[in-house]
Amino acid sequence: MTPEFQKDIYYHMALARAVDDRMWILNRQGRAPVVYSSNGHEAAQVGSAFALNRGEDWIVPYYRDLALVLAYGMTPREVMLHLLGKAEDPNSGGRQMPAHWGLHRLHIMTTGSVVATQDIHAAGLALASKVLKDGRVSVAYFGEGSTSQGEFHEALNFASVHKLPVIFFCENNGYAISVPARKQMAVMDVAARASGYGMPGVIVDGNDPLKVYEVTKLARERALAGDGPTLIEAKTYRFVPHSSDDDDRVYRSREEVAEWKKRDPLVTFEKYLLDNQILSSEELTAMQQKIKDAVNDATDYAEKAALPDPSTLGLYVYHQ
Amino acid sequence: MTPEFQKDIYYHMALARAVDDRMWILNRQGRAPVVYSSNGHEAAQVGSAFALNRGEDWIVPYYRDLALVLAYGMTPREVMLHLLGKAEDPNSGGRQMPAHWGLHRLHIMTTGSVVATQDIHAAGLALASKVLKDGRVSVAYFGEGSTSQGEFHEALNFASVHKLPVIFFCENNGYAISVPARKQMAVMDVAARASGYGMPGVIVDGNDPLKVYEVTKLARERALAGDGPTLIEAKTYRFVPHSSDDDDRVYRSREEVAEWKKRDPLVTFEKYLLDNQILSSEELTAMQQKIKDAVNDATDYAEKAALPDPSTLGLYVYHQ
Amino acid sequence: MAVMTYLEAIRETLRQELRRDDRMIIYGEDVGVRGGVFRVTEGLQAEFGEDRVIDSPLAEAAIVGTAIGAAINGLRPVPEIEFADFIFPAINQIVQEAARIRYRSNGDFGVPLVIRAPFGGGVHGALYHSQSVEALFAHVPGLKVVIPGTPYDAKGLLASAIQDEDPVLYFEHKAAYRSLKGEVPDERYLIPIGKADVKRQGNDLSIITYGLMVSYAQRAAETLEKEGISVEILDLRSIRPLDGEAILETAKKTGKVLIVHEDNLTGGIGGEVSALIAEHALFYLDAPIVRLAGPDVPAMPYSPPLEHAFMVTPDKIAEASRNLAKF
Amino acid sequence: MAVMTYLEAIRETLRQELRRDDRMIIYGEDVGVRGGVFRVTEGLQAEFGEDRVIDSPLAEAAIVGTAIGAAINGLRPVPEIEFADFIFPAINQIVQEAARIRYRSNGDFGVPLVIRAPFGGGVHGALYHSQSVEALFAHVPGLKVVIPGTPYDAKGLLASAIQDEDPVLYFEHKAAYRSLKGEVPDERYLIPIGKADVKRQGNDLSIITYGLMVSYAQRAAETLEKEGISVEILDLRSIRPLDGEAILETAKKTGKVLIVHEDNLTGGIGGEVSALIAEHALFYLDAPIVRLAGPDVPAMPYSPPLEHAFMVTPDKIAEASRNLAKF
Ligand SMILES: Cc1ncc(C[n+]2csc(CCOP(=O)(O)OP(=O)(O)O)c2C)c(N)n1
Ligand SMILES: Cc1ncc(C[n+]2csc(CCOP(=O)(O)OP(=O)(O)O)c2C)c(N)n1
Ligand SMILES: [Mg+2]
Ligand SMILES: [Mg+2]
Repeated sequence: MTPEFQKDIYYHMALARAVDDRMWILNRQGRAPVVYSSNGHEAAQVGSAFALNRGEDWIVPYYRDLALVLAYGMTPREVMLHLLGKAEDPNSGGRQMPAHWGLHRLHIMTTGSVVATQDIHAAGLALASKVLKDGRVSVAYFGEGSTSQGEFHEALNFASVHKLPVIFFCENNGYAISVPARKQMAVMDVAARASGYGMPGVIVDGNDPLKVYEVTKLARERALAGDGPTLIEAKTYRFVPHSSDDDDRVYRSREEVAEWKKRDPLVTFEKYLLDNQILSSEELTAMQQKIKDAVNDATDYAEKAALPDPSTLGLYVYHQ
Repeated sequence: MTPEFQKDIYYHMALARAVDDRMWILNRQGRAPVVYSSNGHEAAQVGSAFALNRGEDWIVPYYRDLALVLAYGMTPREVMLHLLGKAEDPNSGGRQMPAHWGLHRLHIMTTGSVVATQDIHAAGLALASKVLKDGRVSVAYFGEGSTSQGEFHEALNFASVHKLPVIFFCENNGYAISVPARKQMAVMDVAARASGYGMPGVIVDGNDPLKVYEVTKLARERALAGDGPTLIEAKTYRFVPHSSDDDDRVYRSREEVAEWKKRDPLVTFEKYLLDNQILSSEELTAMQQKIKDAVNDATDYAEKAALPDPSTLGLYVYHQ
Repeated sequence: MAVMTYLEAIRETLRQELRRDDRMIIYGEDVGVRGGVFRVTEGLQAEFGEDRVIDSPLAEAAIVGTAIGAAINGLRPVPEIEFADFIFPAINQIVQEAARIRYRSNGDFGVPLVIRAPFGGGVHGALYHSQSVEALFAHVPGLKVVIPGTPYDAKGLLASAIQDEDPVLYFEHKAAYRSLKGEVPDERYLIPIGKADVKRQGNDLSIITYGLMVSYAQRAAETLEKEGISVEILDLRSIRPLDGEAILETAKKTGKVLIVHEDNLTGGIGGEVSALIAEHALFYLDAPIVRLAGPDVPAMPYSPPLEHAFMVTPDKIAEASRNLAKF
Repeated sequence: MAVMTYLEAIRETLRQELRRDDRMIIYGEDVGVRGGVFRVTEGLQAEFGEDRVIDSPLAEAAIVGTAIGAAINGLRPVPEIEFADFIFPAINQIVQEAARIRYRSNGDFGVPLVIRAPFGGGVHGALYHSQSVEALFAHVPGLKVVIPGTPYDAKGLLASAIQDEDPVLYFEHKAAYRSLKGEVPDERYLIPIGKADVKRQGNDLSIITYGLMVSYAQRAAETLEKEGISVEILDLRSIRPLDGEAILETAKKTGKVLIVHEDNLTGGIGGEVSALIAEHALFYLDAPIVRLAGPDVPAMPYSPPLEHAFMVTPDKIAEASRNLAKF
């Protein structure tokens, strides 16, 4: 793995964190009604994205995946347009809540709010890839809470029976809003389910982007070789409430959060890059400036952009 | 296990086979529009029933479970009334298709046709048992095909998280109508899924009633001890088409059927009982006569019974 | 008697019913420690324990399906679906199982079960946190669908739903939770399910509606009163069963009917109400039966101009009423 | 041009479309080796291979959900749901995903997808093999719901559905499969979705209906003709979109409307049709708008007397028409 590649991973992790921080500020200022965050999940998301043929392989994200879509090529402007519900928002033209990603140009599948439906879509995208032999892999992203849904099960089973080129990527942060994983399932690991479908289940440190990159790369190769799906479980943590409407103090201790913060993926990866002279502190400063500029530019651009015209309410119910 | 107990198991297996044979005759004669059969599954069904507190524990059957409900105390008359859609049918008053069991008196949960919904009901019955401490265990019965449904997954997960006193009993006969198990799942055994829920998965020879009895008894004890659910997979075979509307020659070879017929649970268990002098040939003859009489009586009774009055069409949509 | 919000009325009723009947349990996603994402169940787990107020796995079919089993084995479950939008994974259990169990067993089994769910829009919820899903269930024999329009009704209808021997869907409008306030008696009382309520007497036209739209209609009626138009408001309270008698009575009385709902127009319950009138009170009508409803787009968008364009508002109701009165 | 059954017309259309477009695939439970439980897909796997006619696991959400993904990545999936009654596990995918994808992405994505399912009763199918489920979907913006009433229509509507860029539900009446026969051209032709068809001209009253009931209405109309009553029959062909123009036209022409469907009365599509007339053609009416539909019980029972009591029959249609004509 080249230094440039590692720096690029870091750049997108840091960019995501910065965009995310800005979103929370806009929320507190009353300029963005709701925020869903990838804060804490950056290593899992960016590490996996970099293992894919970005823009060509299909990703099927969920609302937690800001860092993922940035790593996949969505621009900060596009993210901010979406956050603020502007007409130019390429995800939905301001129709969906923030963090409901979708961009055909980059093969980011459109997503709704209903958890686990996307797992099946990824299998379906991969079914077409198998029939059309288009060389694409599809990746579904989801939280551990959503694995209690029946559709998670149906997706894994269908994909495995048909040996589809698909990866199921679980971001296990230990909570589904307030519900801890032990009330969600009677096993420690989501990956334990994989063997019941005849597919490998891989547990990876979700706070280490390089490890995530490695396991995703292997899963992708497996998929392309026609050996079928892989279930990856990235163990991670969200550092902020579920959304800006949530108050996480009710259901988890400040000590627990602090403990995980010690392993903040952005901090540890930055330290690793600096310690190993992959990144110099000058480069880091330049990168930070670039990120700041990008975030400012995106915010300004999006704030100035027009809201949708009410007369467009009825468009695109059907093909036109 | 007393000889009487073993003979009683045999009696119910033979009774089920005889009732089943009669149903097919009635079907061919045009007197019963459709038949669903337990033919071949008798050991799995009767063996498991005898491990329960019959009439007190809840069973949640599916359409394959004629032998099960007979072993649970439903009478041949009640079965025939149901088959012929008569007003007196205690399962549904002639409202449901044959083999849609349900009898509150015996704690046989009412069932529809939609596969796998019953798995969740069993978990729910058990949830009440846990809260009310009523000492009951609930058992869901289902085919291997139905385990592809999301609701199967949701049931196992919910039951395991809450350590409910429930047993999931899979009758794996290798086919879902025409679809062979290898197109249904990418693993050999349904039981392989259990570990993903943190519960034991037990494979048992479904053509041996005593082995089925043993594993069910253990699962029941586990449930009552508060240790949670068990998934039992009884490997078996259906000797007849899926239903009287099916033609199984399209999708499975006559050789395959003949091979399994060599292990007909009724024949092998009968031989075991005779060989081990648990059952004498006089007793057997007497039993066969008793069964014949019961089947004749049930057929006559049901054929003479009245059809429902059309004016009852609107009853019991709501409580009255 | 205290002044309460719609949300408080629901919470206090749940508390009262939990106290009254040991067999009642509540469960759903985040209802325990978190007290629900809207805080409707706040404090209930603390009072009644983890056995009776249960945080369940994230699986709606399991939530409703286990409630069916639990109801049959002696409990009185009152599960919550976190948002009405997320009821779809449970529709199989609701429609195919809960609704048909009494009928298919010829009365041998019954399912006393109340499913609560917040619905409706106007709160930046966009496509998946704003839906009105009631029409889907109003079509299904065996179900009851209750939608209160005031804090007072919220209490009396919820108590009735919990006491009912059949499955009841109880939809709570999100925008009503904190915006609607009213007097609510402390003691338990029951409002019969299936009886509509004349919320306002009038002579020139009838508005037939339910849920949040009741208060919107009231605001419109006040405006119109100043303009000399006298509006009668019939609050359906439940859309299955529909109170056919009350519907026909108000239609015959004023001869002009405006049906209002936030749910999408086509196939909404307004069609059923209109058809009842067109079959049984046609010759009392002085004007076409008019429906004002959410437009036929898939739920309401996020962005304020689009959300506003979707929503049925007091202004839009007043405008439609004016046109009808003029007819 | 050959005489075909309704079932054969569907099978031959599937074959023709599979030949025409490599991207089209069929899948579902038992559709491959077995050729479907009703034999609609018989012979197709043999001709097109296991990659294009696929026996899928027993999981309806997976069937529809993978079809959504496959459609977006370039295929034209035509999945089958074995019985319409078993579509409920897939409703989440149909309503929340397929129907909303174009809208929520502001036109960036689309889902060309046809879901075929046999529906309806009168074949000893009882509660779970007889249901009419169309009203649930007719309420959902983003979906189209097509229900052919003749072999000719079955072909032309199916070809249009497959060519459509949006998700279409295509419901086939089980009792029509082998009982309805008619001339069907060999070559491909398209019948536009959303246009109703006057199946019979008449003056005294209009029957508005769809599906199997079209042929039942025709039988009733023949009887009535002998009695001197002239019946017009409007076959809706699709219940979403509804052809409002054609509905109003026939209502205005005869002034008397009987709406017929097998689906349960309350909340059925009949209410919507009635409401359209009551809003836009009220003063052309000479009689109340009457609906004849399945009663409000959860689908039809098994036992013949009960099944018969449920079913809408040519006799019942004739009787209702007579009463209306007399009005
Ligand atoms: C079917 C469905 N039910 C409920 C919800 C409400 N909801 C949104 S996110 C969420 C928790 C998801 O937790 P998890 O899958 O662990 O993802 P995380 O947010 O932790 O990344 C819930 C219950 C939903 N979106 N969809
Ligand atoms: C949800 C649902 N989809 C489809 C069907 C139609 N169907 C009835 S039985 C059956 C096969 C079930 O196979 P399996 O579970 O293995 O049970 P078996 O009949 O082999 O005992 C199917 C597809 C159904 N009843 N329910
Ligand atoms: Mg989580
Ligand atoms: Mg099987």
